[in-house]
Amino acid sequence: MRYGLLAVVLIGAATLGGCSDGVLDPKGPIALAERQILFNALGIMLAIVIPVIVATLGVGFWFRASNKRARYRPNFAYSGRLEMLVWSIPAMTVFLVGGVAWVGSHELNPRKPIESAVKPLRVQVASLDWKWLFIYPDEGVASVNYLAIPAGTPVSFELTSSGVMNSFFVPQLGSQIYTMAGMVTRLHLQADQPGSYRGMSAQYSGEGFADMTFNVEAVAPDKFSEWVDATRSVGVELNGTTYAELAKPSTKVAPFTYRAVAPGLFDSIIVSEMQSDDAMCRKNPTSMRAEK
Amino acid sequence: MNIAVAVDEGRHEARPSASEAGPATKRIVVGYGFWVFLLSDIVMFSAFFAAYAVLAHATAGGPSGVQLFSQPSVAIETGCLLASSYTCGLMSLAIGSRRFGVTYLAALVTFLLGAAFLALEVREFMGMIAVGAGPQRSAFLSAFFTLVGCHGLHVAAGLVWLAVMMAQVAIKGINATVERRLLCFSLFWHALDIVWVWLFTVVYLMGVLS
Amino acid sequence: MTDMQYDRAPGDASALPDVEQGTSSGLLVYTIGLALAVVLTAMSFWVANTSLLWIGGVSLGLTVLAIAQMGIHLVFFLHVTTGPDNTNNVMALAFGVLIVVLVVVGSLLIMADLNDNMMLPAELMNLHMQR
Amino acid sequence: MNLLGKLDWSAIPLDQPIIMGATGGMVLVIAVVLGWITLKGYVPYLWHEWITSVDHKRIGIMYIILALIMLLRGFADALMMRGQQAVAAGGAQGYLPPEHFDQIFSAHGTIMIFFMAMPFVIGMMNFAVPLQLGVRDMAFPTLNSVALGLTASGILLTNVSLGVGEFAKTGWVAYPPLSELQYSPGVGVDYYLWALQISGVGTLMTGINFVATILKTRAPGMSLMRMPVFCWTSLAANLLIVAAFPVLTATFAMLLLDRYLGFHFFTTDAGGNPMMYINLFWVWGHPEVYILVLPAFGIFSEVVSTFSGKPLFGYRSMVAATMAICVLSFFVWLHHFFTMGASANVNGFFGVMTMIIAVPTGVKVFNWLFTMYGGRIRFTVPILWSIGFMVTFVIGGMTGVLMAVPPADFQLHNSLFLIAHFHNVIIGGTVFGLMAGYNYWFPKAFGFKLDERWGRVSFWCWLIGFYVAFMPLYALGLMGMTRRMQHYDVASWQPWLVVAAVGVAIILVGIVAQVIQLVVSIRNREQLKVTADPWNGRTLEWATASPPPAWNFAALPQVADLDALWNRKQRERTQQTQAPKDRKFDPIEMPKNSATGFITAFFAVVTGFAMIWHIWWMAGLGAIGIFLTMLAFAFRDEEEVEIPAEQIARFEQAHQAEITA
Ligand code: HEA
Ligand code: HEA
Ligand code: CUA
Ligand SMILES: [Cu+2]
Repeated sequence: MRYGLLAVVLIGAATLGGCSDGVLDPKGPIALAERQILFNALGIMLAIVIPVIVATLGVGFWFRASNKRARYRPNFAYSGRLEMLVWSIPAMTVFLVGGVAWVGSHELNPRKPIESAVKPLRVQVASLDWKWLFIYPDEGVASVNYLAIPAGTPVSFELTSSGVMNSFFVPQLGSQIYTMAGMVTRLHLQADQPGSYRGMSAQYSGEGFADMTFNVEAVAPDKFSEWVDATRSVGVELNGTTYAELAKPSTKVAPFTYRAVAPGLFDSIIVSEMQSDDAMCRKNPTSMRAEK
Repeated sequence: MNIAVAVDEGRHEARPSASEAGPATKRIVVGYGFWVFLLSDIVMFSAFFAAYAVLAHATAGGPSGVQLFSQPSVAIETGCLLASSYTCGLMSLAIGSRRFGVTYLAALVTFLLGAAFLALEVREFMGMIAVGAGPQRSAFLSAFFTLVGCHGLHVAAGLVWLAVMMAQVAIKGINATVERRLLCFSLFWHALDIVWVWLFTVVYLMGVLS
Repeated sequence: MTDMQYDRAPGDASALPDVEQGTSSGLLVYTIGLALAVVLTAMSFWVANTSLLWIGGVSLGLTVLAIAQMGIHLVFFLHVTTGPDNTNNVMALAFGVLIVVLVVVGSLLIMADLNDNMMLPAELMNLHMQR
Repeated sequence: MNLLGKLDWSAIPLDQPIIMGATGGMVLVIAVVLGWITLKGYVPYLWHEWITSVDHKRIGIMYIILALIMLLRGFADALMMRGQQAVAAGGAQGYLPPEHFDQIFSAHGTIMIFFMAMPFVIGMMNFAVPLQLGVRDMAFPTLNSVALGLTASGILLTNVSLGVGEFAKTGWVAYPPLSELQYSPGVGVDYYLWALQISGVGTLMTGINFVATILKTRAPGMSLMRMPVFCWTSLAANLLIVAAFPVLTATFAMLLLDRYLGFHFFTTDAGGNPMMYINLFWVWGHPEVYILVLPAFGIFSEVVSTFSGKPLFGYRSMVAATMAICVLSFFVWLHHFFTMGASANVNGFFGVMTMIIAVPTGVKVFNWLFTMYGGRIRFTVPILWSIGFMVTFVIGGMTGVLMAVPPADFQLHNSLFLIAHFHNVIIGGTVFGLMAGYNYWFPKAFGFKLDERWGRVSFWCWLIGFYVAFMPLYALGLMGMTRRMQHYDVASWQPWLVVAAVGVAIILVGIVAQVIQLVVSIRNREQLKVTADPWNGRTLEWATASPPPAWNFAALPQVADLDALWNRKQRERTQQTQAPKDRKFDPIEMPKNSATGFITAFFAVVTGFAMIWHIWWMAGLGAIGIFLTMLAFAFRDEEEVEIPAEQIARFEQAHQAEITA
């Protein structure tokens, strides 16, 4: 009992104690919905798990051999009614949580664009050894280990990797998604308020993994334009040569930006890892018989 | 061929059902254990099949099945295996009635057919490697060589096993142990045939469809 | 140990119905099996090569033929039946088949779905087709 | 051509004091133990009575000894990780550089799952299942010994990697492309792969052996529905082994081909597809966790019913739930990669399937509860572990179900919340179950009970330590801390990690108490001595002497119902029947000892080591050695020895005298 409670208390403490920077302190619609789902599912299950814990300890205590008041029923080994109950209680719970899971995975599908009147910002993400590259295709700039986004604007991510797998994750904004070489995954997030949010890789990727963190800087939309303008005026261009330089393994890279991005660079990162005619290309393999 | 009825007739009233009769005889336990092993082996093949099916189109610009597979050769290979399955069955019958001459003959034919199958397969592999379509060329070819090669390795192991068993028959005659092992061998050999059915269907026949 | 007539090992040729009366019927079983298997194999090869059939159904047809052929092998070569003496063998087989189907079909569906979702944009596809 | 392949002096990390210290210590301990054994002249005894033994009880005990040693190794790794994360906050790097830390968590996960939990579970089953079935041995005794040998080979290879070369730095799941040659050129991944391939073959043999044993060899009268529940859960676990391990073998074979021969299964180029590995790995991986926990469920069922003095509540439900879990566990594997980008339908389907497993599991929990209800519970150490389990496991199960909700998993995947979940179910489920079984069957195995007082101390330290060590991880996961972090920049995480480290220290006290318990019990074995049935048991293992003779039962027991022994005792009590004074005994055929297992294991180690270091000639010799061993085994003539009737009669008389005394 006290341990079951301890668990609840600890989780509760983490919630209320304002442990910032986490899943429990959402700053965008996706993260908010996910926290809601988390709590709802937890609540539904606690309704049955806590009684189970209490009953275990209670029954164990009451029916101890030394308790002369407890009735010993050595042949109580079957009861059709209880049997029904035993199967249906968890079944009902699962029915409820399962419904949440099914609906939730559709509502919060990472590929699903966020509905908004504001035109989304496109960002292309590449995980390199061991840093993050963010390309703004429409703005023509890029940054490393630093992601500036306008608050209140949906951000549409396309993600890939230069080699090993990573997982792009900003807990306060919501879902994570894997980045894989030669493939593109998609994700839609949004920050509601300006602020600075911790991002990282959530999939272990080798030696420099622990330092693969970045800051998401959500700023007011006009501030964002200013940032883009400022970025355009400093630094080097991201092209084949500078990318090759960047792609070399390195850790703890301090954030910096690129003045411009060579067209098609993101695409060439993707393809650089594959050699043509790959499984990925064949969306709908139509079987056509060879002419004889 | 209603086996159940045939057996039921010989049953005594007092006999408990099979599941209450106590430990089964050694022949049945061994046969069953080997059966379970075969099923697990087939599960292993299923993983290779899954990998092949997923990677079948990942030719990375290299040659595809249509360009590489030769149906006549596959048909001969299939014939060899099927015939060897049959002679293997004849061998089991010969063992059952203790006819040594037929046993050796059937085993020899089974062995030769199996060896012919292997030879054809090796030739096919060599041919493909020679034209630069080795397993390192593409994911498709990796999966192809692994799947088909794994079956080939099983056949090779079966041949070694058969040779050892014939040596045992020659040295020890057919006792209960040897008979049990030969039973397992024939199970193994027939199961390989089943795997091959799926191989030629999925790899060679479906592979040349597109 | 108890002698169990009605508990059988799979592939147990001596458990064939009238094996005591001689091997002629055992031989018959194997021969029928061989004949059926040959016919089915021939059909498979024909189906794959003919142009008489609608292309969309060919893969399915081949699959059905393979399943049938597997059944033939199981019954005539491995002597698996549904008799009560065979329950454990058949149960194990059913479990095995379930797992195999799950592994193959599940993997294929999952991987196809993932691949679809990670399709590259069309222009890019062309780009890397050319390399 | 280098005769020794890639092996040279630089393979030994002489510059790393921690590793060299650990290795040196280990080598020293082994040398001392071996030296002591040799000096005392125990070698022939060990060889004849243990190493070549094919007795399922001895093999089971050897499995458990292996598992206990690996528990200590795994725990040492856990201590180091907890220590590192307690200090490596902010800019601090701690005392473990990444390349060392990465090996530690990979080794910890691999060792704990494959070389601690698996052998422990298999050991328990080996010891108890044939006894509970009322038979004399496993279906294939020599195969059993070979399986033990191969498991030991895998363990040996993994531990050699400590001193010669390195272990994988890829996590225990070894996802490509990270585990491909391009990104992991060292021998670490090869150690991982060969150790697991070799021990995996052994595990598969075990699985086949148990399925055949349980389905084909049971005491007369024991129909399936009269089997003890532990036999049922063992059957389910072994069906899972037989169906799942081949997939792992195939998957690792593909990765090996990639690494050794340049194939392209999982590479990022030439059309390879790393997602395929992840998919196949978890096809095995999810059933695996039920392989670990189902036998523990069986142990709890035996323990709860024995110490409540009641039959298990809802036996049929229990059997149905066990088999349901067995089949369902193959429908859920995708929940380990919800975040890879599958469509909503796929994620949703696998999420719901995952939750459905909670239903049969819940049924089990309720049935244990109703078994205790109306009982007369004797609070011995095994039932303490069982109640601790029931309370702890439901929390872990609940957090599992939470992660089965895909949108929740998008946030929790790979976080410390996940780490907390699976330690919650593995420690609270499997390890607690194994501890319950260890205390429960120890008197059967050795003829004396374990000390109760130290057992209690150990239990409470474990329980409290567990909560202190792992509850903070739930919180940390929610705060956004991912797993496998060698150091971290968020200072506010540190206090929680320090608490977790304290928890591990409390567990350490529990482990020390456990060791003391063993030592004290051995010292007081005369006072703790027991006869056949110390717990007033219900199943057949308590019908024979403790420790049982090699042949288990002088005559196979006749079973007429569930809880065979209990009912027999009831009948004997009412009918006042006494065993006839001079029973007749028949001679018994027992399988002969065999060195096959040991020799096979030797050659397997040689082959594995040679393959890891690319010493091709040696690998060839090892393979030939294995083949010749099998050949020799196939040609041996005598497989069985006969135990004369007089010897059995003598044993039974002594045993009867002990009971009546
Ligand atoms: C069976 C599985 C198992 C078990 C029992 C444990 C037990 C423990 N684990 Fe384990 N752990 C894993 C499986 C397991 N772990 C896996 C799979 C991973 C993932 C690896 C990866 O990332 O790839 C992992 C990762 C992992 C991490 C890495 C977290 C991260 O990635 O950041 C940490 C961190 O502290 C940790 C801690 C612990 C601790 C403190 C224990 C303690 O509870 C240890 C408890 C101690 C014992 C179990 C020893 C007991 C000894 C005895 C009882 C001897 C008794 C003697 C006699 C009876 C004579 N584990
Ligand atoms: C013994 C081992 C064991 C067991 C038994 C379980 C049991 C369960 N596990 Fe766990 N799991 C692991 C070991 C285990 N797991 C490991 C090792 C990993 C991580 C591997 C890695 O990545 O390194 C993992 C990871 C893991 C994930 C992946 C998370 C991720 O990577 O993002 C998920 C997600 O669905 C999950 C779910 C579950 C569920 C739903 C159960 C269920 O079976 C639990 C069922 C039990 C209960 C629910 C409690 C009792 C029931 C009741 C009292 C009835 C009423 C309750 C309800 C209806 C809710 N597990
Ligand atoms: Cu991941 Cu395609
Ligand atoms: Cu799982």
